[in-house]
Parts: sequence; structure tokens; C-alpha cells
Amino acid sequence: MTSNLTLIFNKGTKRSQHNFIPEMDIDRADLAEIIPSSFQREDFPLPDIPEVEIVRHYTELSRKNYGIDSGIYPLGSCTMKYNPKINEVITRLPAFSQIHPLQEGNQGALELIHQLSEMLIEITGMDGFTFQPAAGAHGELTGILIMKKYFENKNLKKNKILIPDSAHGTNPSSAKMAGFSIIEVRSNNAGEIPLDHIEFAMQQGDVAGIMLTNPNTLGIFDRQIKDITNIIHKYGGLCYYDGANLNPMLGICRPGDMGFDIIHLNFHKTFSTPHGGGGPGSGPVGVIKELVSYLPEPSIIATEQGFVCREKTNNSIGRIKCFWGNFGVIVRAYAYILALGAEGLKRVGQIAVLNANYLRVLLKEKYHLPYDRICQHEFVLSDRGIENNITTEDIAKRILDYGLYAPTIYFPLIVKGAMMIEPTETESKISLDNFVEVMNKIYNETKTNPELLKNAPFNTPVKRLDAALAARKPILHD
Amino acid sequence: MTSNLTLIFNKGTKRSQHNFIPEMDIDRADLAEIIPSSFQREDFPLPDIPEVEIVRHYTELSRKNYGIDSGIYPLGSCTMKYNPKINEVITRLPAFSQIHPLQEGNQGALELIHQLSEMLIEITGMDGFTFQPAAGAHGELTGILIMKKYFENKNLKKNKILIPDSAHGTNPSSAKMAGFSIIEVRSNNAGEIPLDHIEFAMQQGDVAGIMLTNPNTLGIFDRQIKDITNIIHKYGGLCYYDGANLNPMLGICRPGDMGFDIIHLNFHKTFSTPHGGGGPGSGPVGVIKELVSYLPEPSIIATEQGFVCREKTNNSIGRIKCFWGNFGVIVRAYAYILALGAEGLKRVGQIAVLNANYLRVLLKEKYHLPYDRICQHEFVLSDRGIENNITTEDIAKRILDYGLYAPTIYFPLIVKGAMMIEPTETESKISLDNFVEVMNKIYNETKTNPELLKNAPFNTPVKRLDAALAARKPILHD
Amino acid sequence: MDFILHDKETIAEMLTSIGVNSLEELFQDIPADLLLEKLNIPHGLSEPDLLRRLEELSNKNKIYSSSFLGAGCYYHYIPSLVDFVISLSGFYTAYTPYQAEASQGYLQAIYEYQTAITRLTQMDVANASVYDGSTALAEAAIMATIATQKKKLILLEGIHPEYVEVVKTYCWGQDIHFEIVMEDTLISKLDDSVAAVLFQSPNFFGDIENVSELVQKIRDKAPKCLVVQVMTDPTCLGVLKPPGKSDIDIFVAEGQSFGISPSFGGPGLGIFASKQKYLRKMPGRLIGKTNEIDGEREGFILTLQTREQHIRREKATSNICTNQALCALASLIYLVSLGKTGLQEIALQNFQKSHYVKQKLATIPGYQILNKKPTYNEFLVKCPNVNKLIEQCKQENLLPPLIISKYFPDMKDIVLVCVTESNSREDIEKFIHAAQKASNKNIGGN
Amino acid sequence: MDFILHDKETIAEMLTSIGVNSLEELFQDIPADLLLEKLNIPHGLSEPDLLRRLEELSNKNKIYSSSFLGAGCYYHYIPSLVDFVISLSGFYTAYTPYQAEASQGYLQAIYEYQTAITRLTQMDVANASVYDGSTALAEAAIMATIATQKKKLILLEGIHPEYVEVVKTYCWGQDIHFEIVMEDTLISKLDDSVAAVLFQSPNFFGDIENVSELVQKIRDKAPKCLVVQVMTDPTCLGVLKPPGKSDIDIFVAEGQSFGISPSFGGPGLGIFASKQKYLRKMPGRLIGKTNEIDGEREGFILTLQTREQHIRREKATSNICTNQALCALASLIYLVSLGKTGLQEIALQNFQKSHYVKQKLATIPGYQILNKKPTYNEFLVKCPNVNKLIEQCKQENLLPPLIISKYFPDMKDIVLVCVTESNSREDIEKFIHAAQKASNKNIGGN
Ligand SMILES: Cc1ncc(COP(=O)(O)O)c(C=O)c1O
Ligand SMILES: Cc1ncc(COP(=O)(O)O)c(C=O)c1O
Repeated sequence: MTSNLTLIFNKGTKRSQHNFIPEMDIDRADLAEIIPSSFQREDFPLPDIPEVEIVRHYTELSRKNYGIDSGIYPLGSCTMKYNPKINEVITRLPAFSQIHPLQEGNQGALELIHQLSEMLIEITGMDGFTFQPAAGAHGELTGILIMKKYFENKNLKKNKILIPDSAHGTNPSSAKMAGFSIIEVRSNNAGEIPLDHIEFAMQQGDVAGIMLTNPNTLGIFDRQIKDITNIIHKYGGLCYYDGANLNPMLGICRPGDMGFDIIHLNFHKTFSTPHGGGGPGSGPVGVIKELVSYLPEPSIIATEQGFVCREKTNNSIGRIKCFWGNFGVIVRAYAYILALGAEGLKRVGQIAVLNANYLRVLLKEKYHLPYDRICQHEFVLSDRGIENNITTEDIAKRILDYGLYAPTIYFPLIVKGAMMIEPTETESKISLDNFVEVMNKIYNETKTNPELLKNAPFNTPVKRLDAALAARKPILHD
Repeated sequence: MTSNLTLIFNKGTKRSQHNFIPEMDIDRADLAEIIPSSFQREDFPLPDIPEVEIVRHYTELSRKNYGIDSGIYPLGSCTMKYNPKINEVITRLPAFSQIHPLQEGNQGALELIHQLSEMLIEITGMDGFTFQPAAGAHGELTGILIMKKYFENKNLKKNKILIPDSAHGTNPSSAKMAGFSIIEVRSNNAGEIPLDHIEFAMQQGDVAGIMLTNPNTLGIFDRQIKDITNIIHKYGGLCYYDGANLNPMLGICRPGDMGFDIIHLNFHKTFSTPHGGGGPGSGPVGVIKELVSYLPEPSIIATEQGFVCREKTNNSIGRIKCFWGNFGVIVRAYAYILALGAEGLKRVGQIAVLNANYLRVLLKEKYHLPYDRICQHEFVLSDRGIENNITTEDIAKRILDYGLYAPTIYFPLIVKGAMMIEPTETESKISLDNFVEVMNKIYNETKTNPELLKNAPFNTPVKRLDAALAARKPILHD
Repeated sequence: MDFILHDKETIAEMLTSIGVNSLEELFQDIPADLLLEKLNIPHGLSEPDLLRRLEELSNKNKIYSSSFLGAGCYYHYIPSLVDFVISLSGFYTAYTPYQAEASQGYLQAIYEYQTAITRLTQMDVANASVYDGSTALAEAAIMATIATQKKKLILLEGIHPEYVEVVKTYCWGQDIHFEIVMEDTLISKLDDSVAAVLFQSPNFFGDIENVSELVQKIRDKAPKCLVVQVMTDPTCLGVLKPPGKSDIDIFVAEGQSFGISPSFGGPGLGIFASKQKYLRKMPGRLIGKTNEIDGEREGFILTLQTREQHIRREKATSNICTNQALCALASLIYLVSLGKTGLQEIALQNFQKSHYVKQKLATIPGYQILNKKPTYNEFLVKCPNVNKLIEQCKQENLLPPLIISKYFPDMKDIVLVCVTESNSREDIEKFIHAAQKASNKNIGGN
Repeated sequence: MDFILHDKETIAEMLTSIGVNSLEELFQDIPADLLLEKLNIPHGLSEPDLLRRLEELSNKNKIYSSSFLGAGCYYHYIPSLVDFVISLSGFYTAYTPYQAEASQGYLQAIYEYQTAITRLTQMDVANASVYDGSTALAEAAIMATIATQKKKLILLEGIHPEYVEVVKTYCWGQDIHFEIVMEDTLISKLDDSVAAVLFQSPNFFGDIENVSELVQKIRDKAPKCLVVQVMTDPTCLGVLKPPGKSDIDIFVAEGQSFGISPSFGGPGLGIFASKQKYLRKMPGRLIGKTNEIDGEREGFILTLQTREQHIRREKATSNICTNQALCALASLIYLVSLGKTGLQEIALQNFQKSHYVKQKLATIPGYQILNKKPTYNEFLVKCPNVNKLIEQCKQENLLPPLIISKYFPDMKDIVLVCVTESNSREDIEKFIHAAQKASNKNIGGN
């Protein structure tokens, strides 16, 4: 009933708030003695807001926001799986949440990171990990900087990198941030990498290597993956694995065995740490033995005196983030792996792929499936054949009307009007069938009631918003 | 989209669940050695339900349920005030939530109960408290049993009790459970107790005393309260105070000073412990000095060796509940009183009354106010003058359509078509104004669109439900 | 701190609307001599100060690493989902669902609770909860007297002593007579004047009765006498025959074991179930399924309220109003989280682990298991030196078993040991070790 | 345990629908030699076993009753509302709000966060967060080089040493040159080739700069040079002049102090704000307010995405994708919970309490306060015996201050002390007492 645009700041009062301030138990000195008045601020344009209003306001906002606890969240490449509640309890254990990064008495934390590292080494086939990176893109930057340092150390001028056209935007931008220029590799009709193309590129001598995700963003496992990594290695290059799509590979097959040298993981995807509406994440980076010394400091080793930090190495690219990384997220991922164990992890991989293929075969009856083959964690539909000028965006918005969330749209860029669908392993068959039913209804609506789609959504707190206006006249705060 | 009637049991699978069972770390003996097979059950008609389904199911149900965090909850006599979040944290501190009622090492718990007792003595003007009763009605039973025992000890046959017609249903039923028969006292036109009526009753010699709430369920403070208690006492009777309406009296005036001998409190009303959708509550009982020995055991006293339980007394009515009462609720009430302190408690009383009167004057412009005078925590409107055969129930249901909760309706019984409204002190003026606006809109709708009201609600998960059918053909489980 | 929203200007504005000049004027009906000056209560605390204070206070309680104490309050693992669900503020900040249409979430959940309890117990109907196990038993006692119109009850020895006290208090209130009898004299005491026999199984001492046989014996002697069973730890129903299959008339239990933390003994949960024919005599709330008046859909609603105090006043079946809804919700989440497999396995682990401890203790010189019947997770042990055992347990940071003389002064040197799935192998070995050390003839000093 | 929903029958059914015979067949594209036999990872744990294991592990960490350690990570009281809100699963289980209409809740919250940050800092615009303070500074460095098209940076001494390392790593990646200079030589180093001056205030050693004056001096010498300020504990803004009032171009900070638990140093929150004119060079997400296309109502949406990697790829202003949204939400709740009054008072208490400790320490023989400038809640103390001080603190269960030689090996016998509102009077007296005991000339033994 109340406008959806009452900001919290409009709920302030002139009554000054004291609920969250401890009583001052020290005699106050004259403030001017402590800090010159010219250093002090004059006004403070934040109101005092009563506790009750805050609770009600954000309770209401949270209900206006779709989450994985609401239902299927089929965003392709995002791996929106169920987030176990126990992990929220564990990460809030005081001896995890209340410890200082610089304190002694951190053996529990170091042991956890060390053990997690050992488990990830087994899961991925790498030889060493750093946990500093705060998210996937941050891990990419770390990984590519390792490449850079590696070639610098070898005194080789390799400032180009191969990235397929199906890659996530962070891949080229991370590479760019590490000073590389990008050579885009065009995928072939099967959605895979043409070997000749990369062989040719590597022959030029200035290419450091390749960034790949496998299965890629089409959900396709590149059958020639060993050939690809062999070619790169043949020319002295390095292979970077974007681990955002590792979920279907858990317990099935390892990037290390595919021939990758550097990988990042997205704990907030594959290892079920809640994405938090945009973060925090954690993007640990793993490398092969030869590159372990390049990892950022500190890394943790077990000694007889307990867990300690590795000495500085000359190779290390240096620090990529303050302290130890997003420890609170790391704890959740550790708990998740311990909970699942070997069998559980394999089941994740299997069922993630089962669910994706189940949707694929059911949805391709109505929607165009450009790459019609067994997929892994996800697959991509296109808007080809959809009539009445209806766009992928229209379809996505209409899905919201049915109380579900839409797939990733218009990505990957190589599929026109792409709808990228990743159900993950934590959806039931009933949930998948319901998604198919909704998609089929919408398909029928494209023919019978196109206006409905063009104006969708209707059942959301607001109707379709004007993105162009937002960019033309940015209003970024009140 | 999915039916609102999918029960959790329909979300089971044939996959057996293991998430919450510790691994067995003891060799199993042959079960038949431990327990004869004839003692064992054969079937177990509960499914295994995956964690994800449970989380989604109850997340959805919680969103289909109005709570104080949703907005105003103006149920009269229920004192639905904001429940501070910190109290939920405090009651979950392991050294409160994980302790056993029979363990040694309980000094913190005993000290808490003892201190709370001291504070309640000050707040109410009583001399001693028990915390065993689990809710208001349970406190009433305890209090009335104390009366019974008191007269038994005096060898007086007093088996009747005075209860005004405005009383809550628990009053007569509690009295009945203690073996008393009820004499109903008819309130006068001012909503107060006629002194001559009670004087006459007391003269009969078989009346044990009176059960009163003051302010009463009309929200009216009985101006002759001292005269009432004096009359009862003059004839050797006892006065029982139903503390469900204590909220507006906090820091303003004390039942003990009014002349009451026994009182119960509803922590889940006055002291802001969450009502939990129906409990758990806590209904401590306080008594004057003369009656302290009648309280249930155990009661806690401070000694030099620490806090200990009082020795058994012959007078005690005995035990009314296992262990110490609803300790988890008691902790919250204790924290609430410590947080507010003397000034805060008084502010509760003042603002609760301010808010009620503010609504009263604004609402009486359209709705009939049978007792038109300053009220305390609440006031009662009636459906008199509402046209087109629209009932109080219709109005209540229509309120739901505006996203608010309805007042208590058809209670107290002495007002025809009663709407009993108690906003509490934790509503903002904006919230109160919004409630008035909704009530005024509905008033207009009674004239312009009566059918709307008769069929309301429309914006709720279900339309108006058939209560008669439910009672005629009870379906109480699946 | 406080939770008031108005600033001074707002208060002034509202006073003007009301037509009074001050907050004090709102209390004009109160005789001047009753008005308080100021409460003698400490100054309010801010949240950080409050939390610090309560943390300090709570730290005066002792937490143990593992518990061998039960006696009506049990340590079982509580799934994370329980606290997640009961912390959803749509649940815990709601009132009793008087307006059904805006309270469908809770109503459905409690309907599911009623369903879970009837399935678990195989009783015909279950209510929405009463306060706890002890008051549930008292309510059952009274209900039996209402249903039979008789005022005499027989309690079989072995009911939790605090439950007995509560029943006594309630019965005294209504002039109901009751007697506690030993099993061997039970049948001889039965006649037409008895409203019901009440018994606990597994009982306070751990003994599991042959319930079907017991019921049959009672029926044979006194066919109209109701049989009421109470339990303090119903997790045993994962394995044991449910009361509904033993022809029990009223079944009550303390539901704390189903996902509710011990919390110094409260809040717990009074589980209350009965045969269909006594439905209208039941205390407490009931949620029913019904239809929209003008529609197709089904929904849930409070029903059969004419039994209740707010309609029936002194003629109500009970005075209960506020119950333990949130605890019922917790126990529902516990039951569905464990599911059939989990509930069976939990019961099995309790049987097995306590059996293991029983056997081990029996081999230590000086210890003797007193139970003659099968037991679930509690049993009685005669010890060579109770105080030493308690002391040894504490040294191992184990919450020691109950010294039974607390309730039964004549039973000397006996403890009631409780072993559940929450005791790990390591905890158990520590306990056995503690018992060994406390044995007079202990093996090798200290 | 796992979180899979299908039973065997369902899997079989689905395989049939897909048209394959087994789960294995779904992996037909994977070369056989790449398929794993079995991971060498321990067997999965149930929830109770998992919790027990993690509790045991966490207990190998030490918790102190009070902390005098800061250095980039601070103990401030976190209002209960923060955890309440970030535990609402509509927030924490959501993805980045790509579908605006189904994500209005989060979008509005982050718009409110942007608003709160701009009001607090008085900067023109704030983004939706970056990873943490250190990467925020690195992003600011890069943004300055993009905005000015220059590849040289000057860092003023006193920036958190780990932040400097991170900036160094990022700069090396992009061939940006940087130099760390002392304050007295700063101006002489400035010329037209410098993209920006980066400084921290209050700095790592606790010193508060006269920011307005500093900016003015830089402007006078190098008018086109950007000025970037970083802070590790922005609670000081409750009292200090905001960067927007000192003509700062880019302001970044670690937001952990705003309602985020220390958590061994992460996750934190990178606060990032700038002048309007650099808006299109900013890294990270921005939420904007807009209208319905066909309606009256306003709503929120991700905007100016053409700066970002998923649209602009290698030409993006930064590679950031996932940010710290939930931490931004936490800090918003912190800021609105404290409100103006609370934020001012918290800053005052930090000033006052640390001042008190400073003065007390200065009177103890052998201790010397090294700061010449005003300080907020941290300051440098030269000690008679560092190790003894640390030892005494631990004995009092106080988390000892930072031994500064960890980062600056040349600075011997010096600690960086942090005092916040979370240190009670009692804690503070204990600390002073510990310092006294660790003084060579301590008064009266022990
Ligand atoms: C394929 C792929 N790579 C990289 C990323 C970037 O990861 P993050 O968002 O954690 O920075 C994503 C995230 O959406 C992704 O889907
Ligand atoms: C006036 C009055 N008295 C007594 C009670 C009974 O209290 P409880 O529900 O805690 O048993 C109530 C509760 O609604 C009430 O409003």
C-alpha cells in the first residue's frame, strides 16, 4: 500500500537515537584538546531512525527480492545452488568471526585454510592455492599476473593472450588489467575451439597462453581439451582455467588433468557460499607445482611448530588483497566440502548435469537450441523463431510474472538473443517441470498474446523499468 | 503459482535422508537383545524430505503470515509491540540456551530470575514472584489456586468469585479450574464496576474475592479502584489482578498500590517477548507479603553461598509446571527491562496511552465509540450505525486487504460488534495515520460498495474461509 | 534505550489532536495518590552494554562438553533448519492466528504439526500444543474426568516426580482424587469409579512397559477407564510401537527433544493427542482445513473454538489460551528435517549407545544396573560412590547424571544415567573412565 | 550429507526423458582418460558431526575479552539489526540483481547504501562497493591513471603497508609507476606527469592530516593531479570533516568498521566514492533510480553498465564483477541503526577513550607517545619492553597491540595501540595496568 519508494532516510525522526551506543565510562576531555575544530565536520545529513522502522523497512525489502530460498534461480554461469543453513551458523562461531587477522592464536584458522587447500588440490589436480582473491575476477587477475611474472622471470616478451569469444567479460578485462592484449578466438560450429586457430596464434611467439572455461559458457565440454592445452604448452604458453563452470566437473574430471596450469574457483558458485546479492565471494587461485612460488603471500604451510606462513619468495606477484582473503566465505566452502565428501561432490557434478540436460531436452521442443548436443551444467537457447517481434528480454520479464527468476540473457554474445540456463543440482524434478511448464506457457503467449510479453512483468513490485533513462540521466543517490 | 495447499509431506522423496544424523561410532548390538521386536513399530508414515524443500516451504509460509515486523498489529488486549532483535541474540547465548534445569552451575540463571523478581516487585508493588506459569491463563490458575489454598488454610468456605462481564475468557475458566463458581459483575454505563453490586456479593460470605484487569478490556481505568479493593478486603476477600493490560501502567501506577493481592503478568505482551504466533509465553505471578509462602516451589533466594531454592513451605500450592518456567522467555523479559530502565518503562506507559487516544479521537469521527472518554492502552468501537448489513467481521476482513492486521473483534462481549484496538507504543504517527486512513476508506466503502466488504478479503493468499464448515466437519490433519 | 518512535514535536502534535495538554492529562482517571513518582529500577542500558551484562551473567552458568543428564530434559542435536525457520519473523513476531486469511502461513504450519504428531503417534487427533509435558499430563487427567464424569485417577509409579506434583496441584484445584500405585497392585485398584490410569513409558527410571499388554489388562478389569500414556522423550517413537497402536486413549509428551534447546527447562512443548471420540473434550487449540466461502481453494482456520475459554468461558474444556506455537513449529521442523530415516536412526542410536554404556558400567566393580525391563536412553545405576562419580564427571567436563535421591530420598547411591546420540564415542569413553575412577575397587589408583 | 533432491526412481525417469542410459553417458564428451575414479577426500559428514568438527577447529583460535589491536581491522559493537537484516534470505541468497523488477529489494537497499556513503563522505557519487579497502585504493590508483591518462602515482608515507603492497601489485600489472614519499618532500616531487597523490588519513600510524590544507598545497603545485584519500576506519567521519568538503577527488575506505565482524580480516567492504566528473571512469556497479517504461512508478536498476566488463570487456574501467553487496548492506544497516547521533557519539568515544589511554601511558615511566599530530583511535607508543607488554596483555586476556616491526623492521620497541568504544573502562584500566607491569621501572614488583 505504501509507495515502494520510501527510502529509509525518510523514516527518520528528530528524536536522537541511543540504542547502539555504549554508555561513556571515561571522563570526557575538552574535544578541542584532542582534535582541532577546523578538522571537524559541520553538518551530518543522516537522520536518526527508530529501530522498529529499520526492521520493518528491510523486512519488506527482503520480501521484494527473489532469492534461492524462493525457488529456481536458473541464471546460466552463476550456479545458483542452495546455500546450506548450517554454514551460516558455522561462520558465525565466535572463534571464527571474532578473530583478528593479525592476532596470534590463529592456528584454527590457518589449519582450516591449509586443509581446504589440500582438498582443493585433490579436487582440481593443482599443486598449490592462494585464498587472497575476493571473487572470480579477482582470481583471474591474480592468475594472469602470475603468467605475466612467469614470463618476465623468463625474460620473454609475451603480452598477448588468447580468449574465446564465448568467454565471460571478466576474462578479457582481467587480462587487460594485467597488461595483456587480447586475441579473440572464434568458436566453431560445435561451440568448441578450433585447434588450427590457436596453433597459428601461438606460432607468433608473443602469446602467453589461453584463458578458457571448460565446460564453456555454452555448457559444452571441449572434447579436444587435451589437444588445446598441449598446443599451448608446446609453444611454452600457459593455460588458465576460469573455474566459474567447475560445478559439473566435481568428482568427474579435473582441470589439472585437462592440462591447465592456473585456475580460479568461485566459492560463491561451485562451493555454495551464498552470493549475497552480489558478494562477498571468494576466488582462490590454484597453480601447478612450477608456479607455486608465484602465488601471492602469505601462503600457509604445516610445520612441527604448527601452521605458519611461507617465507617471502622472489617470484611471488606480491599481495593482491589485505590479510587472508574473505575468510568468512572460505569457512563456508570448507564446511561444504567436508559435508559432501568425495561421494557428495561427485553427486553434485552428476546431478547438475542431469538437471541441465533434462531441461534442455524438454525446452528444445519449443525453443531453438543452437548447439544441440549433450550439455554439462547449462545450455543456451536463442530467440530464433520467436514470432511477433518478441525478444529474449520480453520472455525473461514474463518469467518473473510466474514467480520465477529468468535465465542469464544476451550472453554468451555468440548466440543471438541468448537465454543461458543453469538449473544446478539442488532443484527437484517438480521444480524443473514447473519451469518447463512456465516456459511453454510463455511460448504459447508469444503467439496468442504478444502484447502481454512486450509489457511484462505485471506481478512484480514495479513494471518494466527504463534502463535507457537510468543511464541517460543517472540518479545515483538521494 | 503453486497451490497454497501443498503440505510439506507432499515434498518428500524416496531418497533416505542423512543430513542430521551423527555417524554411529559405537558397534551396534543385535537390536532384539535391547528391545523385544513386539515393542517395535511397524510402519512410519512420515516421508524423508530434502533440506532445500523444507527451507523453501517455510520461507514461503512465513511470507504468508503477518507479523509485527510487517506493520501495525492492533489486536486489542494483546499488546503486540515490537520485539527487540537483541533479545533473540541474548536468549540464544549458549550459557542460557544449553543449560539443563537440574544441573549445578546454574548461578547465572538463578541470579537472573532473582533480579527479575526484584524488579517486578518494584514495577508492580508486590512482594514476591513465581516464574513457573507458562502463560497468562496459567498464571491466573496459579493465582486463583493461591486464593483457594489461602481460604482452605483459614478454614473458610469461599467457593465463589466475582468477575466482571468485560473480563477475558481465561478469567472465568481459570477460576473454574480452581474449583470456583463465577459471579458475573455487570459493568455500569461508564464501563466500570458498580460498587454496590460487589458490596452486596461480598456480604454473602462465600465469595473469595474478585478478578479484575485495570485498565479493563474497554481500555478504561476504573476510577474507584481503591474503593473496590477496599470493599473486597473489608469482607476478608482477595483481589486478583489480570496483568494482561499492564502495559499502559508501566511506570505510571502499580497494581499493588491499587490494592491487589495477587497478579499475573504476560511477558509476551507487556514485556515484549515475541508471541510466537501463539506462544511460548510466560505468566509470572506476584503476591503480597502475606501470600508469598503460597507461591509454587521453587522460589529463589539470595544467600551468602549464592542463589538457592527456598525450602518447601506447607502453604505452597505445589508445583504448577515442570522445572523453572519458560526460562527462554524470562531471559528476554529481563533483558527488556534492563534495556528500558525506569525512564524507558514510563515512556512505554505514556506512549501506549498516547497512541491509543490518538487513534480513538480520529476513529470516533466515523465509527461509534460506546465509551467516549480518555482511554488507556486501548478502546473499543462498535458496528452501530454501519449500514448495509455490514458486520464487524466484514470490516476486519477488509482491513487485511489494505495490508494491515485487524483489531480484536467481538470482544469484549459487552459491546455489540466490538472492535478492540490497541496500537501499543511502538507504532509511529505515520503508521497510526495510515491505519486511520484505511479505516476511513473502509467506512466510505460501507456506503459506496458494501459488496466489497461482504466478500473481503481479496488480497490475501485465500479469500474468506468457511469457519462453520471447519467446525461441522473437522479435518485436523492430513 | 527504548523502542519509541515519536520525537517531541510529534508528541505535542498528537496531544493537540487528542485535545489534552500533556501526557500526564491522559492519566486523569487515575487517582492522584496512585500515580508513581519514579520507579526504583536502574537506568536503561544500550544494546552493547546490555549484551555485555547478559553475557557476563550467562557465564556464571556452566556449559559442559557432553551430558549424561536427562530426567525430563534432553540433549539431542538440533538441525540448523529449526533455528532458521523459527527465526523467520513472519512466524515468531505473529500473534495467535485470529485472522485466518492473513495468517495462512502459521495455520498451515500448525496443521502440519498436528499431522506430524498424529502420524508419529498414530493417534486420531493432536492439538496445536499445550505448555509442556507436565501440564499436558495434568490436562489429560482433567480431560479424562470430563470425558468419564468421574473424579478419581490412578497414577502408575514411574511418572516423572515433577509431573506428579503438577498433576496433584491441578487435581486439588478440581477436587479430583488420585492415588499412586505400584504396577503389581494396579489391577486390584481398578473399578468403575476410576476415570483413568495414567502411566509413563519409558518411565522416569528408564523402564519401557509392554504397553499393549498393560492397556489390555486395564481394559479387562475396567472397560470404561481411560488409559493415558505420557513420555518425556518421544524420540523413542522412532523405534517403539506408537501409542495409537496400543489402544491408548490420550497420549501426551514433552516435546523438548524435538528440536528445542534445553534452556534451563523451558520453553518446552506439551504434545497432546487423543482418540477421535474425545475430540470435543480436548483442551487447547485446533487448526482445521476448510474451504473459501465463495471459492475453490482450501485454507486453514482455528476451529472447534466452542471448546475454548474465549467462547465458552467457565464451561471451557481448559483455560489455556497462549500455547507453545513456536515450539510446535520447531518440533515440526525437527520431525520433517530428520524424516522417517532420521527419526528411526536417532532412536536406534539412543538405544544402542545407552545399551553400550549400560553393559560397560555393569562390568565395573561396584556398579549395578537396576532396571529389569528394557530401557531406552535412561537407566538406573547403583554406584559404589555417587559423589566421587559426580566429581569425576565434572573433571572430565561431563554433565553428571541425576542423583536420584533428589526426588526419592530413600534411593541412596543411585544415579539416573542418560545417553543419547549426542554423546560421541569419546564422551562415552570418558564417562566410563570417570565411573571406573569412582569405583572403590578401581583399577590402578587415582 | 548432500543437498540433492532426487531419489533413484526420479533419476531413472529423467535419464529416460533425456534419452541416455546412465549418468555416466552424460559425460560422453569427456575423454575417457580424464574421467576420475574417485576423489581422495574424506567421507562426507552429517550436520552434527560437521558442527562438532568445526567447533573444535575454531577453538584452536583464541578469543580475547577486549582488543587493543587495530591496524586495518577494528572491533566496534555491531547492532543486532545488522545480523538480522543480512540473515534475511531474500537478501543473502540472491544473485546480483540482473532482473531489476524481481530484485527491487536489494536494488533499493544498495541505492540507500550509495546514498548513505555520499552523505557521510559528502562525495558526489559512491559505487555499490569493491572488494575491500586495499583493492579500493588500487582501483582508485588505476582510475586516476585512466582519468588523467598519466602513468605515475605518488603515495604519501603512512598508508597501510598491506594496501601499499596491493597497489604495487596492481600498478605493476598495468605498468604504472609509483613512488612513496615523505610528507616534507611531497610537493617537490609533484609535476604535470603525476596522475594522483594517494594518502591515508588517519594514517597507519594514527596521524590525522590537515586534509584541506594538504589538498590545497597539491592543487597549487599540480592543478591537474588528482588527490585520493584512503581510510581504514571511517567511523572517524562521525566527527572529522568529510573528504567531499576538502576537495578530495576520489575517496576510498575499508568499511569493515561499519557493522562487519573482524572474521580474520575478511570479508570487508571497499567503499568507493568520487567526484561527479569522474563518474564514467569509476570501477564497479552503480544502482540508479529510474521510471517504469509504461507507468508512473519509480524503481531501481543497475546502470552505467557500459563501464563494466560484461558489456565493455577489455575496455572496461575495471574487471570487477562480484563485489561485496551483502557487506554493503551490513554497513548500511550499521549506519542507519546508529544514525547521526550514534555515529557522532561513536567517533567521540573513540577520540576520547584513545586520548585517555594515550595520556595515561605517557605518565608511565619508559613509555612515549610518538605521534606529533592529532590521532583518532590509534597511536604509536615506544615501550620499555614490547615483549613483556604483549605477555602482560595476554595474561589479562587482552588482545595485544600491533608490534609495528612486523611491517617496519627498523621501528623497534614500538606498538600501534588501538582503543575504541568497545573497550570498557575496566578493559582500559587492565591495559594500563599491563603496561605498568611491563614498564622497567614498574611500581611495586610482580
Ligand atoms: C564464466 C565466468 N567467469 C568469471 C566470472 C566472474 O566471477 P566473479 O563474479 O566472482 O568475479 C563469472 C561470474 O559471473 C562467470 O560466470
Ligand atoms: C485480558 C487478558 N487476560 C488474560 C489473557 C490470557 O493470557 P495468555 O494468552 O497468556 O494465557 C489475555 C490474552 O489474550 C488477555 O488479553
